[in-house]
Amino acid sequence: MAAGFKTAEPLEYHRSFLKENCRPDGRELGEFRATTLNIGSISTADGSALVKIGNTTVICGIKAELATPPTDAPNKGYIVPNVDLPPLCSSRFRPGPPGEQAQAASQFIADLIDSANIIQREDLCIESGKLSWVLYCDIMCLDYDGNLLDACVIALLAALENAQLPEVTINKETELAEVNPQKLHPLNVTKHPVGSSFAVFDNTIVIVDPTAEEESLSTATITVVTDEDERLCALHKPGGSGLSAEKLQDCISRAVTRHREVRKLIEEVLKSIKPQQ
Amino acid sequence: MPVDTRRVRAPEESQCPLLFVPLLPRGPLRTVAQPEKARVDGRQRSQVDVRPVFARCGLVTQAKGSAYMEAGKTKVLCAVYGPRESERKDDTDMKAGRLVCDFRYAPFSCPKRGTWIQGSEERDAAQALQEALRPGLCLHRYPRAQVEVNVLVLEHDGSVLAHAVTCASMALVDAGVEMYDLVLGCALRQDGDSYLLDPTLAEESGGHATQPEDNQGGVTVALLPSLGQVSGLHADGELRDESVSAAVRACMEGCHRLYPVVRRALVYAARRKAAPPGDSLET
Amino acid sequence: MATVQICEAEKVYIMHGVRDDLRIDGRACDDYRHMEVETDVVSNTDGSARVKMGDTDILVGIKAEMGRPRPLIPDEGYLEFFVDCSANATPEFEGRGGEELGSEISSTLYKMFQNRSSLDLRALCIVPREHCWVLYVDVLLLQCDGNLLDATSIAVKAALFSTRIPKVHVSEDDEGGKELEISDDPYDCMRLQVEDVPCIVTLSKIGHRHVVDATLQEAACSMASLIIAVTHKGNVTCVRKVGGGSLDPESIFEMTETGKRVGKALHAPLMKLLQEEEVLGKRRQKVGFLG
Amino acid sequence: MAVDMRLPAVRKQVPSFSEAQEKHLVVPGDVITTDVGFMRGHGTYMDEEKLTASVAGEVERVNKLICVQPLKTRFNGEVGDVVVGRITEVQLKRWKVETNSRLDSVLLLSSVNLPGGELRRRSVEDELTMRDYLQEGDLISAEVQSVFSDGALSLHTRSLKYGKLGQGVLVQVSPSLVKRQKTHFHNLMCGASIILGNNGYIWLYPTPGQQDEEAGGYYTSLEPISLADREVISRLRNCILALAAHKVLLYDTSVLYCYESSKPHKIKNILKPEVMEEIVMETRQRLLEQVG
Amino acid sequence: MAGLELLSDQGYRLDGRKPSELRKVQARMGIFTRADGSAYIEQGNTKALAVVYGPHEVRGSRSKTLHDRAVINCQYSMATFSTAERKRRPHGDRKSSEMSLHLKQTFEAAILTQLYPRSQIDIYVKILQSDGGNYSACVNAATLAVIDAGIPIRDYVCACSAGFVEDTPLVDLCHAEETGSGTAVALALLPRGGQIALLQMDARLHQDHLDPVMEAAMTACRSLGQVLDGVVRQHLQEVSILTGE
Repeated sequence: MAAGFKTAEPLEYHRSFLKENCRPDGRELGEFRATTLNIGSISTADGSALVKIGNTTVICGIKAELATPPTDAPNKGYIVPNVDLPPLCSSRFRPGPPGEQAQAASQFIADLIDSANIIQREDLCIESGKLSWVLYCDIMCLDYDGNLLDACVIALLAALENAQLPEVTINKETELAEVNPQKLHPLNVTKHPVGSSFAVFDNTIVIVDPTAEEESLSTATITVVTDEDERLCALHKPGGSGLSAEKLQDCISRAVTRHREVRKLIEEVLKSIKPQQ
Repeated sequence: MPVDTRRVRAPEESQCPLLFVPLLPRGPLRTVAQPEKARVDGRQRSQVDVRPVFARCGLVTQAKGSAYMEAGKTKVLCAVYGPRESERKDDTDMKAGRLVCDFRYAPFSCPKRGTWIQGSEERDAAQALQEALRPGLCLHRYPRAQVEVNVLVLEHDGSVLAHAVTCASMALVDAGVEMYDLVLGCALRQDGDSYLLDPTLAEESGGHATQPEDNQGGVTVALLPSLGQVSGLHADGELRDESVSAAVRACMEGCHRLYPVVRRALVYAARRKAAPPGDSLET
Repeated sequence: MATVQICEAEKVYIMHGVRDDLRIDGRACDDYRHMEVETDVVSNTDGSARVKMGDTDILVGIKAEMGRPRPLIPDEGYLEFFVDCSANATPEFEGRGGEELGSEISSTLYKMFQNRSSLDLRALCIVPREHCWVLYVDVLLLQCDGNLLDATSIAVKAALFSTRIPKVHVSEDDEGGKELEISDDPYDCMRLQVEDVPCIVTLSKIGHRHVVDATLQEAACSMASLIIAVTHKGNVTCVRKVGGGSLDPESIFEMTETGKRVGKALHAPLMKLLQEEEVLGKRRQKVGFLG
Repeated sequence: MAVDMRLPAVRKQVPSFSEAQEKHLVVPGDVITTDVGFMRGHGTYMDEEKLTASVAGEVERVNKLICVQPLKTRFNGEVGDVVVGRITEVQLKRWKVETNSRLDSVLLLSSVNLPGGELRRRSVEDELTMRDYLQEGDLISAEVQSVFSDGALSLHTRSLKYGKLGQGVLVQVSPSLVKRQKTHFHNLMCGASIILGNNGYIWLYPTPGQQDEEAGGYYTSLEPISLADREVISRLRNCILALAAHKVLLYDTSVLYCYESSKPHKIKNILKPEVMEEIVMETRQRLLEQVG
Repeated sequence: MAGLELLSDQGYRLDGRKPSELRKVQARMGIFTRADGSAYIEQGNTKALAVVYGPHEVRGSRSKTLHDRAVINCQYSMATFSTAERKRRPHGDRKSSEMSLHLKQTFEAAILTQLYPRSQIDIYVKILQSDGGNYSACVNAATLAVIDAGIPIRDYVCACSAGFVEDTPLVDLCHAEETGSGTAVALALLPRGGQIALLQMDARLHQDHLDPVMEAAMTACRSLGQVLDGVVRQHLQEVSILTGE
């Protein structure tokens, strides 16, 4: 296929592939890009994970800090996710405060943490009304080639599973917190949701794991998040063309299988780094 | 403080747990090794002893050029965009292109969590980076254009600016920006009469706690290796002047140690690019 | 940035002059312009100074305010620098035009004081972890004819010398709480030890030589400069290469050497002058802006 | 090295000579005359039939025309004035020149002598290569050819004495300090040349060897100037600044006298306040003697 | 501020002035060499600098060029150390922008802008020390700087503040009076013709009281005008003696 065609008529170019039930990068419509995972490589973070889905690269680092619990929930801690799309990861992002896409992604992750119940906020409380943990989950995109949300969810989950927090006690005399950096405890990750994203072409053709180009040419995108109990944790479809219930059902079942694949990957990688610790 | 509506709400104030570790020596997390002894990681004092370096080009596929570098635990990623049309039209000097540098620490890259908003330290580093790189670039080749260099520190374990310079110059080469020479960086920590080359974070912040003797400080040098010119020099602390000169010499030597590693990575990247698509890369 | 435009022939003339050690205004390469220093020029500050170096004119005001010590250094106060490159100096600085230059200068000032001996910050502590003095050092650029950093550093040193911080008396009440009482007697005050405060020497490389105290015209001929902050003992607290060019190692060594020599020599006349002014006290008519 | 640091000195009060009273000094709002027979010149305006000053300065009467000359102002160019200026912009068929006026002056391509002689026609190539003759930042000497309606000056360099300036030093003073004379080009006896631009821009340069070639061309020699010439130029520069600081009118004689008075002092010391005062005093004295 | 007696029973103000008395005014013209015009003024403890650049070619976007007169461009700013409590930014806040606009309006009324079509005149003022009447001090300093730059004006612009306390109009308010009296009028006047260049009132004032306050402010402006006049004439004489042959 001539390179000129690709740049001049990108949509037609893609359609010509989709007609043949395949995609310009050689994938089938329902095929994910190679997903790789690297856990715990950032030693300054309390937990970290680097995820690559094809070219898309996302890193998540967890930093825990101490704060007074919220006044309306004195027995809870905080989880503060933030998705950053720095100008480094693509020429489409500008420096400065987070743009629309980054804001939407942050909100999506924040909602997911609550709806999927990944971490019990009560577990983050150290002493009710006095002290609790704040988990800052900073997710940064290093290379943006589509399907940001899937990568973010995997990175977040793997980083949380990797995270270790030091033991904190409250000195009875001084009433001050004392941190013991030698004694580390893992977080209790209760649920393990995984997301799968889809792009819709010409209102009918559904492909999984779209690249950045596919995202921009598609008429709609959908992200489905399920957990290990095959429950639907989140369904995110920001506008775009409609989708039949049937197609949606297909997406959900694809998401369930994707969940199993990714879970297996995370567990394998976690197991492989365990002995070193 | 106005509420930032563009981000998920965080508690107004939270503190780094390290502040609550009892009997924490002031400032640093670990103390610097005794002057006469070897360094914590086994390297020698007052020797041009750099940490093992891993360098690779072309990791950010969306960028015109990119590079990733690890030196010990310090991890730096750099992406280059452009040359593209300059954003600042009012600039009087339109005959040469502009070099725009951005320097960020990932929030989790330091022992204490960083904020989302760019701090003054990052702005200073961006400025220093820009001044160190500019002499190496043929900017007059790109009138009315700007070249953007974005550096992201993923993990900070000392000598960050120095490695950022090296990493950025690799990314510039990867982007095909015309250059007179590479720009390599090397840092040094002066500790009394001895020095620690390519210091770790603990070594960088060490002296502030144990302060008996003077002559404490940090030096960062950027070098154009084949031209033998110094394009960047930063020193802070309190140094005797002869230490400044000696430190510059040691850092230059350190840069030359890096040179073959960086060259190998660049040659590898160039070969990979030159190879026709589909060919096996693992040769 | 405050710059001037000059043409190729003027540049060549200046460069050859530097080579011959005769600059346009007759100075040798390591000569400063005539300088005027006066302290206590703004009465509602705790310390202030104005420095004129040729046509470069800088005003520094210092205000001491009570604040909280930084968590990592609980037994010290701290300095905050702000540089206002105001439109008074040049219309280029109007609006946000001067911000870039201002933050560059202030970041150099921060670095220059980022060591233990420049200023004894422990003297600024009132109650560890709770109260300390924060010295807001505000630099105002009134006129600009090159060499801002050197002039600023001299003005800062002079202003610190003139700073008088009221004494604070700490008393404890019954419940262990601390009460602070700030003395309102103008003579019951604390002075700062400024002996070790460094001064900046900017060395501009022009052709194959370097000059100190470059005017704007000379700065336009220089591709690279070295900023060196030097204490009266000759110790170096900050070095920066600035400008778009590079320097060969030998000239860096030479420039450091000159920087140290010149820097050391700046302190003695400055301290002498500040003390002289203090001794004269009220007998001397203030010049300020009206004189 | 030299560091000269001192406390600022209080300004000396200027003794008020009686002769000053002879001058008619006005401030803005002062009524100069209610006589309707006069014509209103610059620095004045009509306020209900009264001729009123709008600037602070000295009233000048030329026949029926009344002007007020402010102490200090931007350059108000008139046809025939000699100016020194700096190119700020190269436009289509013209250069913009900064001449300390209220608007940038204009030098039309048709108002310059191009290499090849007076009668050469301007071609399209000339338009394209304008930057080869004069580019941004270059200094020129020129003459005011006409004044546009908005006050902008149109310059010309159609004489061999005008054109691009080579190596030398520019000194900028207030235009009101430059005395109007028959010629503003002088080869001073002390060994350097001076162009006293009416616009307050003064150009000091080594006296050219061959008069014919040097001026008016677009080629500038970048050969080093001898140290002796440089010394003279630097001394002159500082003397001019000293005179300007003390508001002495600048013309060949005053500059030369000041130069001579400065001889006992090192060049770099001339700008010290006490030295300035001393040599300017001496210059004034000599100028008075000359008049008297 | 309830406890503060702004006007004693004997009719004296906090600093011992009479209601209609100005603070001590000292000023000097031509304090900077690089600007076209400059001036410094002290009114009591309020100290201001003014610098004028121009008239010159319009900078930046050419679109603001006016074809029949000059553009007046003003920036008001305060030194960060000028106030009792340190200011975080010298300018850019709403108050400074408002002040800049007021200055622009004031000087557009005074400068003969139609003489300089397509040019721009920059007036930059800086408060070095603030003790009430910042606007007035800036206007007065700017007037001197404009005259120093040789820019034609109709007349001096003199500004003064006035307030109303216990049925008495006070002029040239200091900071304590400004905050305490609740009423402050800032007036800029071209004294010879009596034209008002700007009148600004920030607080409520009974309509019946406006006249006496205005009257007091105008009188104060006139006497300030005389002071400025003295400064200009002195300067004029000194310089013309020096320049004289």
